[in-house]
Amino acid sequence: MKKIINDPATVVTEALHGMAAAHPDLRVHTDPAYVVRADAPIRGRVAVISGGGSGHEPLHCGFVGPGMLTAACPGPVFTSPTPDQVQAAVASADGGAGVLLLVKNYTGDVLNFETAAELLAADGVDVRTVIVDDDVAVRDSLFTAGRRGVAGTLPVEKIVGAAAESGADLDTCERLARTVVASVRTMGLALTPCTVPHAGEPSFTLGEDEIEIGIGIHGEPGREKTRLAPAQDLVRKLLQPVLDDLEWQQGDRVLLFSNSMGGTPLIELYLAHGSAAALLTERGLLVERSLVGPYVTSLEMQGISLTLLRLTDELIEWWDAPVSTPALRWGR
Amino acid sequence: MKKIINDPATVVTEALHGMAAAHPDLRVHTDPAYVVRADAPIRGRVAVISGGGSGHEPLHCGFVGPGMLTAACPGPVFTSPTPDQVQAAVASADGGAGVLLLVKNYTGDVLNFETAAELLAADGVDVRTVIVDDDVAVRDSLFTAGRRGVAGTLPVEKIVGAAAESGADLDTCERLARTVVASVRTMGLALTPCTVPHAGEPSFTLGEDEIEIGIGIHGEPGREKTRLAPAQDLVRKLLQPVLDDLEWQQGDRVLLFSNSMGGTPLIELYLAHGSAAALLTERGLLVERSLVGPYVTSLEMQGISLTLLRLTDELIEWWDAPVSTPALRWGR
Amino acid sequence: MSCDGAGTAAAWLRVAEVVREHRDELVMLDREIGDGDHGENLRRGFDMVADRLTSAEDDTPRAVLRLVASTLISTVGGAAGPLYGTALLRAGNAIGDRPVLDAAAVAAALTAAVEGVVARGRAEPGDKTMVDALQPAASAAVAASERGATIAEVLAEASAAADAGAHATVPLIARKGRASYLGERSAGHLDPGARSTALILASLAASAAS
Amino acid sequence: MSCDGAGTAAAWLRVAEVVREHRDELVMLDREIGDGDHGENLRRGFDMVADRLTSAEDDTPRAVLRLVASTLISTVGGAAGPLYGTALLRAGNAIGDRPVLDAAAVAAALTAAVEGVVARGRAEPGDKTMVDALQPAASAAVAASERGATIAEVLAEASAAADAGAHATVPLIARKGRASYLGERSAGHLDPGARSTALILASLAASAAS
Ligand SMILES: Nc1ncnc2c1ncn2[C@@H]1O[C@H](COP(=O)(O)OP(=O)(O)O)[C@@H](O)[C@H]1O
Ligand SMILES: Nc1ncnc2c1ncn2[C@@H]1O[C@H](COP(=O)(O)OP(=O)(O)O)[C@@H](O)[C@H]1O
Ligand SMILES: [Mg+2]
Ligand SMILES: [Mg+2]
Ligand SMILES: [Mg+2]
Ligand SMILES: [Mg+2]
Repeated sequence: MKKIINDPATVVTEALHGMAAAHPDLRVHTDPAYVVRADAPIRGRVAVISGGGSGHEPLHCGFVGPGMLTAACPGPVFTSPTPDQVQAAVASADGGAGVLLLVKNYTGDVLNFETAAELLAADGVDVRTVIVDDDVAVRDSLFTAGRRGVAGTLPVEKIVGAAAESGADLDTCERLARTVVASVRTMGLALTPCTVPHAGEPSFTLGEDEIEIGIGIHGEPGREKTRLAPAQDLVRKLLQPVLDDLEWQQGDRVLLFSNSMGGTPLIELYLAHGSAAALLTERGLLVERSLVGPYVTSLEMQGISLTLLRLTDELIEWWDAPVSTPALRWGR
Repeated sequence: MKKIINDPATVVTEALHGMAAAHPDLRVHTDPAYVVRADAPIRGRVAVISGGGSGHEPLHCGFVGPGMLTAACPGPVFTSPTPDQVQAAVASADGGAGVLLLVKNYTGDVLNFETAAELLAADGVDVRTVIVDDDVAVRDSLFTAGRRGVAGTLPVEKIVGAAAESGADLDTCERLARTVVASVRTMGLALTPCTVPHAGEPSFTLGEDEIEIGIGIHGEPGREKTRLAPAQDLVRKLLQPVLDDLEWQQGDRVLLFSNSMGGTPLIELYLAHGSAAALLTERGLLVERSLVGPYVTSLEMQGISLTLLRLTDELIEWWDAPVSTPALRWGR
Repeated sequence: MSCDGAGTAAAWLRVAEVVREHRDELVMLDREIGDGDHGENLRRGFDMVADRLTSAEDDTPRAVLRLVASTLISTVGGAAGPLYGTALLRAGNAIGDRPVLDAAAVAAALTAAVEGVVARGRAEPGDKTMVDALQPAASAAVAASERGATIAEVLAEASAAADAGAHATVPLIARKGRASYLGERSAGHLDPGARSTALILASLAASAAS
Repeated sequence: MSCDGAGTAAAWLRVAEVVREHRDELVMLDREIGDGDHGENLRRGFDMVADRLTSAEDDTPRAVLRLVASTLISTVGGAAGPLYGTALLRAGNAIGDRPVLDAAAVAAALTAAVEGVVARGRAEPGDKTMVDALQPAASAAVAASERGATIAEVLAEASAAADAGAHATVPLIARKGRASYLGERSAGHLDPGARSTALILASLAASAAS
């Protein structure tokens, strides 16, 4: 295992020290670990809080700031944070207008945030939870753990964060979060595995011309091992299940979010983005907004995911609204 | 070789199509290849133009936009662009107030930009060239190719671009570029090599606990193969030659730019950044500005570079000035 | 071993050692069908348990379980943290404030533990989770205790049942937890949470027998 | 082969084939001490040269060289593009507008080519660059032409000298170009640009002899 670290046990804490050094407009705590915008709590504004395992950077801590998350709780690498982290984050972010927890759908994340929410509710905090489950690689069913939350988490955080920033109340923020969750779908693939520092070994092995299709974001293998193919075929393989999963009309407007799993060169990501945009245009969809970059990652994994969000005027307005975080910044 | 591409020969062109789809405020040309901000030429403003081999994304095309580059010319992967690209970029960017070419110091880049500059001068364009050579891994001498231009190119482009945006004239922009070049130093290391699409094989090989110290940004091996070490030792190994190369005073203000070579997880990069900031503080320097991310890359290479820029009030003002490009965005 | 608070604390200190000894094995199992952190999650949690138990004064068995539970909840994270935490909170409630445990209390504690895990995680037997080890362990404990077995015998039978239940997860296709994302590819692997449950019960049984 | 414009064009069409045949070898050499693109850069450039030469009407030798030069300048990039481009522009100027080449003109062209490369790249013999192949080639050509050799003989001697010069770069430590960044680690490798110069001259010599 080759990593720029000192000790697997202190990776998250030391990275948080780096965040603190780099971003003076964030308050960074390490025990318990959470990151909160420096001007929080903001009286009368809904606090939007997320969190999850580390190793997906910039998700979530890199999205803390005006127009997006109020605070975020980083767990150990690929391990959900604990309830006390969430409680501490809420305590420093809660401006009295309620708290919205945005949680990716993994058993661990759901259980830990659920525990925190119960304890917070018992303390009288008005707390709501919305679960993000955008990954079409996993068949949904009442009898399973359900779909995973993957790159679609970013538009949920961006859009709800923008609304909260503008003063929307907790009901509105919750409704908006559910709307985005209902309108966003993702599918990903991996060319290489990744290595969790405390595991020391790659999460799976792949032959020189093999890829994993339908991966999550925790270095787990996907649904299917298949042969590497030209980029345009890979893009079609990712977009088809996304397109099949929601009902689309000719002329529907979409956000196309081409995400790198961490180790994919930007030149390949842009190439895939161009290919995906062309395919969507062919199918009669309007690519009205784009996002391209390594935003929801699995450490150094090479691979990409493609996310489609069906846009409405309201969602476009919140998507375009100013945002000022370490990793996502525009407007004003 | 595992890459999300269709054909090594069309990688750059197809990636430019993706840029065009993602960034409506850029004009993207493919034959010859160059990217220019959509509102160019801007009457009375100096055009700041750079370029170089592809594979370093977001450098340079991702830095085109208000407050930074007016245009950029992407060559084939790791190969400098040709003079006709530069001429075409200048033709669409020149607002009549002169053109500043920012060129990384590689024989190929220097010769091709030099050829373009000669042809442009013959056409009556007021064109100046500033060479960036910030890499302390290479010993400078009159008898060699001199130092390479690496990550220090980013602050040069940012600072000069901000001045040009505010209406500074060509002399001022050129002087500012030379000031930044004289004040910026970089050193990098690689944990893994990268694979150029048309080469098909990794650029070098490294054992499971070996790293290359003193690399450039073209996948070339460094000055020295050495053992992997804890992050804090690696950071010291990179910063020491940077600190030795310029004269520093206690209390000097610096920009610390921790750059990923492409494949290094952000969590490791932040960890290194924290370690570097602590070491500089210990040495009596003030880390007044930070930049952390994959900005000047070598495809999927895992590794980092650390760049120090000695700051003055003037440089801080231009660094903080608004910038709005695909990859660097703040202010306004 | 005595079955008062001090004995309970000693038994859980031994569990913490066992978890450390098996950390890499649990990481490896979780890498195959999960995300490779189960051993590290439990190691982190039980290291803290060991810290806190040694510095805690003597107390009732229930207080010991509450301390272990709250420590796991605040340090393990992942799925296993809240699940083991809930299991132990419920187990503690089931034994009440009695200063010394008996066989029936142990059986009741295990039954309450399964119920807690199922209430939180909604897994059914056969879903390839820790329930597949814990559920047969509780049943075996109840049967043994009703037969009038000693605490050591109750835990020995529970441990044997947990071990069998864990190994029976190998052919299963996971329907809960991360392994479920793999669909059919999850078959052929031992569930890491079932394995850690079996390890914990084996350690408790060994302590009771000593 | 005739030494008029058509013959010159035919000879450069053959060079384009040779470059394609040796693309991978040149990539491999450049990967060792450079950035692995030399073979691909020249392949891209000479493919375009081949396109343009076949579609170009017959012309003087100088016009052919100008076309090759400007094509290489606008398609090769890297260090080799402007260097080979300048070399060929200067070579063309040296031969002037004569419709048919003779031995003295070829020697003068090679001499002008070296001067052009040195003027642009400022490399000296021994710096481990294409100059180490081109310089001895030009000297050998001048000597042969002064001896009264034929064009074929002049190019054969130039080619032999270029090949020897290229191989003599192996032990050198590079002082120019990318390989110089490696310092002492550049020793033990053949310079890719010197190798491509030798290949081009070998191809021209073979064309002249046929
Ligand atoms: N819904 C559930 N009910 C019961 N046990 C579960 C459930 N989901 C997961 N588990 C157990 O948790 C174990 C994984 O724990 P761990 O690796 O620590 O958490 P995570 O899956 O969040 O990384 C699984 O092997 C399984 O036994
Ligand atoms: N200053 C120079 N003078 C002469 N030849 C040079 C010089 N610099 C580089 N070269 C030649 O160029 C070759 C490399 O060409 P190429 O790989 O196409 O360009 P780049 O180095 O820009 O990738 C070297 O092998 C060397 O022979
Ligand atoms: Mg986990
Ligand atoms: Mg090159
Ligand atoms: Mg796990
Ligand atoms: Mg090269």
